[in-house]
Amino acid sequence: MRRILAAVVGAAMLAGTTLASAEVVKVGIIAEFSGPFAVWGTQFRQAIEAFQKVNGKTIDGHEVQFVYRDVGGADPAKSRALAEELILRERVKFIGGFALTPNALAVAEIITEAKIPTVIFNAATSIITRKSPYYVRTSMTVQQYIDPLPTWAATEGKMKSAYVLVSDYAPGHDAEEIFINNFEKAGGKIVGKARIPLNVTDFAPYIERAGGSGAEAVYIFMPAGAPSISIIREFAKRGLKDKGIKLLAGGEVQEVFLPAIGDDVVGTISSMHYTETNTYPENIALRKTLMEMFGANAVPDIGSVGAWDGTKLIYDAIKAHGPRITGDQFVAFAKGRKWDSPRGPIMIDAQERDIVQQVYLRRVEKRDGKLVNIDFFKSGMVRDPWKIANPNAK
Amino acid sequence: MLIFTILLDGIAYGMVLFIISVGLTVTMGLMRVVNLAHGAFAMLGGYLASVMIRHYGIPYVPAAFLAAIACGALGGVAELTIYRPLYRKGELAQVLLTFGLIFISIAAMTLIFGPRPIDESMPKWLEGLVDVGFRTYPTYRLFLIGVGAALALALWFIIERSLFGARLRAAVDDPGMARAVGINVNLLFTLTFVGGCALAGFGGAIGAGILPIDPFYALRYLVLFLVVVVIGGLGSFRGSLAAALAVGIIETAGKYLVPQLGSFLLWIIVFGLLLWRPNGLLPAKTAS
Amino acid sequence: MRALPSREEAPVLSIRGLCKNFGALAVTQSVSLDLHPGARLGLIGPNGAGKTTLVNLLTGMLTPDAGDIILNGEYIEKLKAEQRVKRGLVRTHQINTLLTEHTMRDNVAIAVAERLGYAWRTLRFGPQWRACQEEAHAQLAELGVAQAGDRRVSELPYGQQRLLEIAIALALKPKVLLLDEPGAGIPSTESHIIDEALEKLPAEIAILLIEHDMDLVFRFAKKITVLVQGAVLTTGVPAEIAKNPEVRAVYLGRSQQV
Amino acid sequence: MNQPITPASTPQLNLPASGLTALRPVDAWHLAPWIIALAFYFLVPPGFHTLGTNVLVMILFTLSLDLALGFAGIITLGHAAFFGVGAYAAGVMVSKLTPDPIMGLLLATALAGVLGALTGMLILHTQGVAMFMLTLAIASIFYEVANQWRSVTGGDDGLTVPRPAALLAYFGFEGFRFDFAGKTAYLYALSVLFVWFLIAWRIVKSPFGRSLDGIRQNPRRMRAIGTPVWWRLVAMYGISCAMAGSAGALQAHAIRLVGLKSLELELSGIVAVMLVLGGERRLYGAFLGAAFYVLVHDWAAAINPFYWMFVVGALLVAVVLFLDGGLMGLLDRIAALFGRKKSGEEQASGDAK
Repeated sequence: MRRILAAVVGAAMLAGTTLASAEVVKVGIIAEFSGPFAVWGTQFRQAIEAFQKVNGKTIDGHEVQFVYRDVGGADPAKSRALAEELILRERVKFIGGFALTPNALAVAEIITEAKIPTVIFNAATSIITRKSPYYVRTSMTVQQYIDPLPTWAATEGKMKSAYVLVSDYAPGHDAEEIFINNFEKAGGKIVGKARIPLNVTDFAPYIERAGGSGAEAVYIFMPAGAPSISIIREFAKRGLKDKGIKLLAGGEVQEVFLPAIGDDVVGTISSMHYTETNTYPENIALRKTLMEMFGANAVPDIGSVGAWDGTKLIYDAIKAHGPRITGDQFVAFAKGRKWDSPRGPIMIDAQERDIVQQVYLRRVEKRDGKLVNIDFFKSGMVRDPWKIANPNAK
Repeated sequence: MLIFTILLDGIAYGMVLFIISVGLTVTMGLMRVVNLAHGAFAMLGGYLASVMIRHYGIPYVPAAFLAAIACGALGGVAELTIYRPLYRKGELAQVLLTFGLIFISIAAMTLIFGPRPIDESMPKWLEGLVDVGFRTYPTYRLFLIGVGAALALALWFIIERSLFGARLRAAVDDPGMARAVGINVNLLFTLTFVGGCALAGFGGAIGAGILPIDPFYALRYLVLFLVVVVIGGLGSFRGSLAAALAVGIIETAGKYLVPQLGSFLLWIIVFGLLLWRPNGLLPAKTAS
Repeated sequence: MRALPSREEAPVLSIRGLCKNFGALAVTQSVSLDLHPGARLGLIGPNGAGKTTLVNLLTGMLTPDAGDIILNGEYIEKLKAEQRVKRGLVRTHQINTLLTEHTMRDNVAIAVAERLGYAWRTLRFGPQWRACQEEAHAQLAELGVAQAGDRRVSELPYGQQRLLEIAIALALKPKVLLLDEPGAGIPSTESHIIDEALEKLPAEIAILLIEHDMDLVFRFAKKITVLVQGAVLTTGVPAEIAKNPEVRAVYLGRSQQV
Repeated sequence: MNQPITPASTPQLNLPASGLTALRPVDAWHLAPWIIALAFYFLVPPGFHTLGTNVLVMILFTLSLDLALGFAGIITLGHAAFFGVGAYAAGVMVSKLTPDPIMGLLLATALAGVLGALTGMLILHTQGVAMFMLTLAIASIFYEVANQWRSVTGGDDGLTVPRPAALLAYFGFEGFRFDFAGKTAYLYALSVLFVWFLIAWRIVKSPFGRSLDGIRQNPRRMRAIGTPVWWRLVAMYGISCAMAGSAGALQAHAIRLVGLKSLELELSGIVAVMLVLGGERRLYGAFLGAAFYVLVHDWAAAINPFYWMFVVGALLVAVVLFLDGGLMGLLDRIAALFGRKKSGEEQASGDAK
């Protein structure tokens, strides 16, 4: 016990002295590296490493060091403790990461007090960036990337009625709200909806009900991974696909998940702010670097681009303000900034510090034996609809 | 018609639970080992079958059987090396060690196969729909019901009608007495454990369409398997069948009829049942 | 705590018409017994005669279907096992039922603490626990095993574990003591230690001795009750019982075949 | 075996002095954990105090499990339920009722204790697997309540707890404010742990604690000496749950965020791991086990967050198979190796058993 403590204390002191003498900019990454959401952590890390490979590990001779911390799942208490640790023990200048909203929300108070800018690579609940002036988001919000889908479905898609199935958690509720609002506004009819508890594994009953409702389309919103794979398989196995009912989705049908779902998924329509098959030069660079570094199976997803752009924003800010950049300088730098992302042109909203970007509608197809998403519609620049509808909510 | 759909869905779900849990009920009843890591064998079966189908082109059903054999073999090794020293230890030690095995299995599967769920590997002939009179119904689920029923029948025959089964039942009732009348209990333990793990592997492989395989499988469904075993009564073959079907049907019915209750319903029922009958619905031992 | 002289005449424990059925099987059929202070009653009967059931009914492990158990004028058949113990009805076990991780003395001391109701007092337990230890030591000394007081029960020889069963029971200061086969499992070469222990039992305690070892019963008991198929066959002094042809027929004869 | 049994062989009874007032110099090691804990406060650079607080909270939680599981033998896989109740109760107290941390701590402790005793009344007449499934069921029901009762608990977003008032503000003393580096929280947690440790110490040494140790070994025997087994178990379970609630409340005050994780099966499992790792029924085992686990996790997760589960899993298997008595058992063996006969530790362990 004593020895362990001595080692811990010693190591800390060592770290303290090196910090004082070298110009190293540390960026703490809080993400899910273990647990059911471990995919996110891996994708973040690979994207950051890919970015560093392309752009170098130093900026004007100053090293940028990433310090990874595993939050292990939806664990706000741990997320907060990790943020505190990164700020106090590692003396990071920036924090990044966060796949899940609760983990991102948990650090609001700490980063405000410590004035540490925090770049959100994925967590998609609208309210987050209002909780601290030091949040900047490079991913998306749920309502933002869903926004064009219901409108398109009811009009050009010619779907008159829809059934809405969402997971019973905050992002699911956001998704349900925007889908139903926009769909009805565009003249469509919602014939039924259900909220599915997060721990459900057998989706047959929900799909059965949706199939029996007479809806022409079923919209789903699930956490990516096992549940969304099961529900899409069930959709096909229950014959809804054969009946001609359209499946509308989002993050569930990112390219990384398609092989796991199988050919059942072909024809699924989804909206997303990033399509893996797009031909922007930044995307080609990202894909190429990932495959070079992590093998042929490395496929970028929304986590990858979120992390890539977040890292780029931090790099650019350090380039502009040097290694001693303050939190307020960073936020000022980020506000209103535009750049070309692998997903296309993006911008950070000058008021909300939230991302503004295009949204793409895609269809899953099989090309050269591979399941991929192919764009068929591109929206204009979309601001987060929730923030527009709730200008003063905190 | 809804009631028939609920029943079919519930039974298909219950059959998967049964195939995976029946091995656990026998080991918990016979060896008195609280084996939380049982689900890890089911998960392994799912992974192995998927690898065989996708990388070696082995057809679905033989792949499931081969996966079952591999899981059985591994179970045998585990019984001889890890579980045997556990029999003499208390429940707490058993809970913890097998909890540790779950952690190791999660880490190992993440390392080998990555954190994502594995790819779909269902054959074409299972994908369609079959007309069952009042509606069309997924072939896959009918297949699960059929396989489950066939396995239940085979197991019933082995346990109730064969010499091995007689010895097994005797040992579940009273291991000391079984030893005294000359049954090689150690061998019986190993064989049973192998059988239980093989069944779990098989269930994991063919049940992957309902319980998708990913590294967290063993932890995610652990409580579900335990509920089946404990509600059915430790060591009770009939009990585990009844409990698996009951859990399947109750969960399914809950989702159809009162979706807002979530898993409250199941837990409240489990809680009530265990208070009412701590030894399960159909306990194996007459004396409590 | 001691039985008052004025109650000498009244039985300290009486059993009236006790019945218990397991399904269709009547394992206890209208059994009636009286134990007076200082009684030394032996209870014998062939296997399956219902001796164990009777002990379980008396101690509260089973509830009777009919009949009364009266301890010191109080009907106790509805009371829980531990409440009967608190009122002075104490048993030993046929199979050692001991705290094997504790020392011999702690086993007794815990019983003393329980009798004195110290369990809920945690503020000044130090001296109290000392007192329990001292009393336990004295109790063990009385039975002549105090030198082993610091040894863990799991390390003790079997005979001493049997004595510990008795020591724990005595530490509870019983009015009625049910000795359930105290000699069980002890090799005949060592049976004298049980004899010696039984001789040292305080005279005023009423004792019901259930025993397979006929020699022990006939040496110790002043009266013997014979139980057959759940019912009392006869009661008498040892000499009568030994001569009783019915007893010989159903019991002694059969036991010799065993 | 054929020793003559005569009163002449009766030895004098030499009892060691009992109680805290009678500690001898060889017992000075009892001070070691507290000296280390205080030294930690003064020596480590800022940023480590929160880690230290986390260790202290987990020690307290593990200690609570040692009472229920270690001493009383109540096999529970749902102890996190009461940790979570304490944490949520303390959190809600600060945000809705009073910012005073002590009041929140007391209320959270009481609530967890009462809920523990009530559920204990239902489940403690069962045994073995049925009992631990029931504890699991209770924890799952608590979890579902917290998950669905978003208006109070915040659901999966967690409950953000405002900064509590200074520690002794109630008495007009403003010196102990909860600071950003968590130094006050550390001292606060240490004080609460110390108080609970004294209570636990008294409990296990008292006839009450000893009777529960007896119930764990042989409930039949305890019933036969007149112990109301069920009531004792309920009482001990209630105390243990209250203690777990205190640990939860401390965490709520220190980290100021309560998540659903604090009610999950995983936490119940981890606290059992800490207990067995340190050594059951040793009180100090909770200190070793929790400190070791939290520090190793902190270290392993920093080096490679991907596969820390390997470390935990292997550790568990190794402890169960090869390390009876956990780290405390290992210490005993090392002490025995150095020939320190009858060291204070061994004696303490003997007493505890």
